[in-house]
Amino acid sequence: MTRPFNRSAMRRVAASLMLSAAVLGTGLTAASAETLRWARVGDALTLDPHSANEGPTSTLLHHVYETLVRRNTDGSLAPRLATEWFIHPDDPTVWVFKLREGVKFHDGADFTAEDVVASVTRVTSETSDFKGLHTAVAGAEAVDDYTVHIKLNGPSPLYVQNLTNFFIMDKGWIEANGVQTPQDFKAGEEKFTVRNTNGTGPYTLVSRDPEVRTVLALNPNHWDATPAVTEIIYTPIKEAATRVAALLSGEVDFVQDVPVQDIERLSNTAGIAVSTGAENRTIFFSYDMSSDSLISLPGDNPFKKPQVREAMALALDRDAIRQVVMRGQSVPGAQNVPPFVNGHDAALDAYGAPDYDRAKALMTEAGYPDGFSVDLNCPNDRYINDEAICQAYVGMLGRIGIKANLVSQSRTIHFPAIQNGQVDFYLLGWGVPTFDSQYVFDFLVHSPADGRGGWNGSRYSNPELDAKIASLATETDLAKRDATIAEIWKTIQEDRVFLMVHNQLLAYAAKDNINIAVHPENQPSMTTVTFK
Amino acid sequence: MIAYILRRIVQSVLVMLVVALVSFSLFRFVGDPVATMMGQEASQADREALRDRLGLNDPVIVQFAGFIARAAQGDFGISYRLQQPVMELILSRLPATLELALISGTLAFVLGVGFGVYTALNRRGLLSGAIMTVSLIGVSLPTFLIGILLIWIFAVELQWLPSFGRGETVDLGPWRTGLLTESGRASIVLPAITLGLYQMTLIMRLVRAEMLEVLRSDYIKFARARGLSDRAVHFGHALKNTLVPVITITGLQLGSIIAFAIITETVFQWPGVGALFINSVQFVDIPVMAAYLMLIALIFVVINLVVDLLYYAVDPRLRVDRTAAQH
Amino acid sequence: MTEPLLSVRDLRVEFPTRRGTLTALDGVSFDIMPGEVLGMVGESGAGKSLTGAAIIGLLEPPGRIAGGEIRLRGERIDILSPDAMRRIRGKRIGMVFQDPLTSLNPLYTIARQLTETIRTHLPLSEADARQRAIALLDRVGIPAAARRIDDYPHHFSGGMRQRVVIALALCAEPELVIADEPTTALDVSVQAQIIDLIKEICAERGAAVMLITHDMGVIAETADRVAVLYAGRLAEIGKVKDVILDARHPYTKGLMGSIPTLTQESDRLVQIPGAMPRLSAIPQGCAFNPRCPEVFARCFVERPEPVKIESGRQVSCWIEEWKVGHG
Amino acid sequence: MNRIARAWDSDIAWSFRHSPVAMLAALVALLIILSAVLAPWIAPHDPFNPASLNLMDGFTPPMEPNAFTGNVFWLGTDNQGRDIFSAILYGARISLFVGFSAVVFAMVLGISIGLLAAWRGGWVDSLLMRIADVQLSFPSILIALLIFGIARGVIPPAYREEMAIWVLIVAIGLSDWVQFARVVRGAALVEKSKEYVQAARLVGAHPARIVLSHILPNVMGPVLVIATIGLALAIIAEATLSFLGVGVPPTQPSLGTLIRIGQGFLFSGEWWIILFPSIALLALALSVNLLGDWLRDALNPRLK
Repeated sequence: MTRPFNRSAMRRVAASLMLSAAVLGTGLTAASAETLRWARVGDALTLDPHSANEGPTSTLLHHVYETLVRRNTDGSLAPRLATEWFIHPDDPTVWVFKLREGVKFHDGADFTAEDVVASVTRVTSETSDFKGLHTAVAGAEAVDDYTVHIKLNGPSPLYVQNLTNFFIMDKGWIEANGVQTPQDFKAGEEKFTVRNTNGTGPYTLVSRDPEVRTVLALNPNHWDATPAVTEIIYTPIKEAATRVAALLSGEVDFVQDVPVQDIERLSNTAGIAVSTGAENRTIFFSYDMSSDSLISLPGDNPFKKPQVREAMALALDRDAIRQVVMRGQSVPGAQNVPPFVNGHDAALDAYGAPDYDRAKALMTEAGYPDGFSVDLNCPNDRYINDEAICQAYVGMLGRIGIKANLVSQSRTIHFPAIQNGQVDFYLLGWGVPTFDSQYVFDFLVHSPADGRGGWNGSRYSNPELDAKIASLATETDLAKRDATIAEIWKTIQEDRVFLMVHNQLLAYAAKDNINIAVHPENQPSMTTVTFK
Repeated sequence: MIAYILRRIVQSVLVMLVVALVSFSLFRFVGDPVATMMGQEASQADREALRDRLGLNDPVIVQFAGFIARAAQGDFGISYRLQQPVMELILSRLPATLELALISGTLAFVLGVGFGVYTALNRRGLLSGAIMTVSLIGVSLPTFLIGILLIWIFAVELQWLPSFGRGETVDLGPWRTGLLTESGRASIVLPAITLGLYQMTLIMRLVRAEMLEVLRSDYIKFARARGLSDRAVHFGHALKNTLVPVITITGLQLGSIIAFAIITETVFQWPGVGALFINSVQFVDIPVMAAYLMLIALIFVVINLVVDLLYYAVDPRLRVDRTAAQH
Repeated sequence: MTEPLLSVRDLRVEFPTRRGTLTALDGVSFDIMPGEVLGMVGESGAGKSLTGAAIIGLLEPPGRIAGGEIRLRGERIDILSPDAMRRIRGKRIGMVFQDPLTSLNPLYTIARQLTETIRTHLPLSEADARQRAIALLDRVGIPAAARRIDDYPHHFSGGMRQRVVIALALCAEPELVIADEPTTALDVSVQAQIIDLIKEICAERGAAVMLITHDMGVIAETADRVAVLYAGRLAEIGKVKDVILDARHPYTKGLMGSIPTLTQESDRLVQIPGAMPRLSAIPQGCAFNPRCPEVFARCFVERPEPVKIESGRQVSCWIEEWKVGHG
Repeated sequence: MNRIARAWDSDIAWSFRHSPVAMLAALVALLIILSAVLAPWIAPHDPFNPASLNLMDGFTPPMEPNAFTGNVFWLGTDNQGRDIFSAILYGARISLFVGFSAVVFAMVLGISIGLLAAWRGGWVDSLLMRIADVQLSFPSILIALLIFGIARGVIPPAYREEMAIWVLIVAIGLSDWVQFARVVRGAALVEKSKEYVQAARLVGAHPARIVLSHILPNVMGPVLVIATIGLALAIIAEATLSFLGVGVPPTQPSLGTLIRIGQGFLFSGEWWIILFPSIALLALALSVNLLGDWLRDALNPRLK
């Protein structure tokens, strides 16, 4: 363990500042080997496990709550609270889960099939942000203490893929605290579950100060192997420079969101190691392509014109963004799905060079020779250089006459605005925890109805496509299903529902005595961390 | 004396009422709470029901009375952003801000008075000139830039002091303090300097100006004419007379330190009410904004009252008309 | 003839300003005999107060003594070190300022200010100093001195405060008291009392008085001799009786016209048309030439030096020069 | 008027000629103000026109050719390929525009309120001065933030960007009027009781006329001092608000925004992005502050 501060240097500065040594002390306590001080840009939005389907929130929750299955870094599924799962031999619409025995919740309650049933009920209720993953669910049934049947509306061979962020809560605890429904995050609801947890996970919640720090301690009764990290201090640090400074000065051990510009400096710093890898996440623009009138352009909607959408695509210089904004830390593409997800098609993902002349011609053709003016909503604390990407694109759009007014906001405002249909044109990132394109379709492409399309900010609505998307859930013939997926992607690309920018590459930086691998879903688990 | 205090208290209550009105207006008229709490797809009936439930259909005066009654009990509702009772949030962040404000305030006062007296007594000295120039640079450098500079030098390059947060904290009942741990004490150094520097230059300039004014006064001239030593004149007579207005103004500055902490807290990721407020402004988290406003007003009113009493105690002339004594 | 207590010779006081050096006092010479009351009269800006300040070494910078000498019992005091000069102030030369309301430090009790001064100059214990202070206050006519000594200045009326100031000036038994317009700021009804007090108490202690005033009436009633200043130069000096009855300088003659208006507050001499020139615009030759009713050619060319016309009587006027030369 | 003219003729000019610091400060301030005003003509690029930017120019170090485009920029470029030198000129333009407008706004407001208070007296006076007292104890940055927050709630998102700069001006201006009001009220109270004003009133001269012709000239000195120091404060307030991310939009960076952007590149070697705008901001604020300081001393002979 390196000591973060030099003691004699501390005294010198103390003396020079004319402060008494008593006030200052003689140095900082170095973290003990078991504590991992983890910094990232933002905090979990809530601790309610079914309230916000959002990466950082799930990442933190995975340490406290557990899922039935977990995903290995290669995309395959591994047992967690479920030891076995299979489609019922007699009924293709029923999934059978055999549960792990002897697991206890943090409050001491036993983990049983009833808990899974209660959790299914909760995650499918109206205020759940994950209900889009469970649209096929008709009901759950506890067959015995350690067997659960989840009944679906039709056969759904891939349903289990949707369960990697499905956290199991304790039935008794739910009832005792009256939290049968998830916190309504969009409406800013306050609930007991927002700051109190009772999971089965490897860590228990010690304290939570939203946006300040969250402390987790090892759960001594956990069923799995004891991890090396026994305490986690999770600190959101919004300012990139402060985050890097904290690592450089030794105040944190692990920075999950390393600004791309600092990768080089950190790599060259003794005692700090940087690891990079591809993330299961695409960054894309989208726009309201169905309303007749835009919020920022009342009475008109240029995005309805295919030529405008094509012109906007032609104006996007992905390579420049990769080179300058991302400093090479991205994989540009044209299909809004990461390469390792089922349904990715290299042909669809190929992108061309920008063509501003052609784009301008298309704008004229569409009836906008002088362009138009519209708001571009952008988060500034979620994705790598999100605001800078938007800003760069504003410049590119300017060259074809589109004046985009950048409205750059925190994700806490940006996301509800998209979900509430209050944006015309926006940047969003999307990861695919199921490793299957259906996840993208369900949330981003399907019309906002039937529990699907919750993040469909483009308000794209294609009944024919909706039907195809709905069929995916129950299609058992995988070859046929893949063909449908390819058809859907073809239509999406033709209609230009998304303006894909790139796949994010991740960079983690940590003290070099800490082994931590980049997680493709950017959901690193501290249980896997080892010390050198 | 009693009448005087009573009068001041009544005035304080009036000030609080005015601030409460502003707070309430924020609540009531800025950002429709119904629109904030419900999505686009909510039906008209749902909206009406919510309006009714929130009491938004009552006469405004009734709503205001309700607001005051709730505010008096510390109930400012739930933060739109953090889904937590506002009062709870503010109380949990307040110790961090108060510790920072008190330490930087003390730093600013001690150094400010020291430098101010020195530069007033040695008006034409080289060092005085240097101090005055540096202080002007201090006033011209925005706080955030000073903070960045300090982080860069002391946290990153020299690695002497932490760059963010409060370090380890210890809970003393509801009060979470960082002053009892080494890392907590080390963490407060840079933010306290950043926050105190500007206030220090202000106090220094104020002390210098007041002191020069006092040194020109008749009673100082008369004290010299009586043959008192420079020491007795400067520190026995001039300093005390200088400090009377300085203390009152500095007392009021404490309120502004708490508010100026907004910037410092942002730069240093200091988990206080200032950082909470700035995030709330960006989010238009009205309940937190309103409560913060009331809190600052309350602190102001209390400090004002204390300063008044202090003034009453220090200045035998019992100048009741404080406004005339202020500058 | 006895040695003068204070002897001023060719005193020259200058103020360097950005537009060149202003000469505020030029060639002023006079003596004060032990126990004598010398009145110093002139309009505002004539240099009366400056003379007093120069004597006790409290010229405000950048003003400085540029020439001449000041002797106290034969010893040069204008070239003493600041510390040596400080020991003379209050101890050997006491001073009473114009405004008793501002001459006392409002934050300290009368007792504290008196004992502080006494103990600076006399080797007394705190208790003895206090006894002496009470006796002094009693002497200057403060009723119930033993009780009131612990009051603050603002507890006293203007006249009472001036009595306190006088007590302060006298508390170390000085040989000379410089009273700079001691009654100007006071109510007309108490002016005479204060003047009487000064005269009486100084006589009693054998202290000489330099009484600075613009009021010829006060001079007439109080002083033994009078010095008339005009534009920083001595116009005429002599026994009060002589000067009043037989003013020689045209300016003094005009001044005498103002005696009957004893009760009238007037800083201007209505009898003489025009105003005293500003220091930066003193005309060539005799400074009084623009206003002088008896002016003639030489007055515009050469400056008249003081002419001794009889024992202790000097006039700076070409007419007198001419008379002496032709007498 | 001739009072000002006379003052200018004599003391001020003299003191100015003999204060190298004041002259240097004036020179620097003038230089920055001039180049800001003339930015559209002298800046090599237009950093506010996103369409004119080439992203590939991004992160070019000062005086070195860009690796891809070969373009050379005096002070380098930022992450969007904006020429730092041009951005500073335009940024200073915004800072100064906001600063001047806010001060003028505060001045007009403060003078009006001060005169009103003095003229009406009675409860109007007490009320206005009480408000001033209360407001004075709320730091300007807080009031500005509050106004900004309110504006954010009231102005529809679509107009926020256009309104941002005006919101900023109003926010800073509203937080700064008290000083003006106090000085003007004090001076007006003194003048009000003077004979000529009473006489003018008796003759039936319009109060506004009396005020404008008699009282205002008398307070020009202190008002000028407050305005100068207020300008420095406003510039810093604008930079601070922009740094906090509540100021002008990122596509139209002011000096504060540039510093905020540059802060992200403090550790990655692109020092020029934060350094040059910081120097510009410091030079501007310092020179204005020095001028204000000098002006205060020059107009207040007692302090000499």
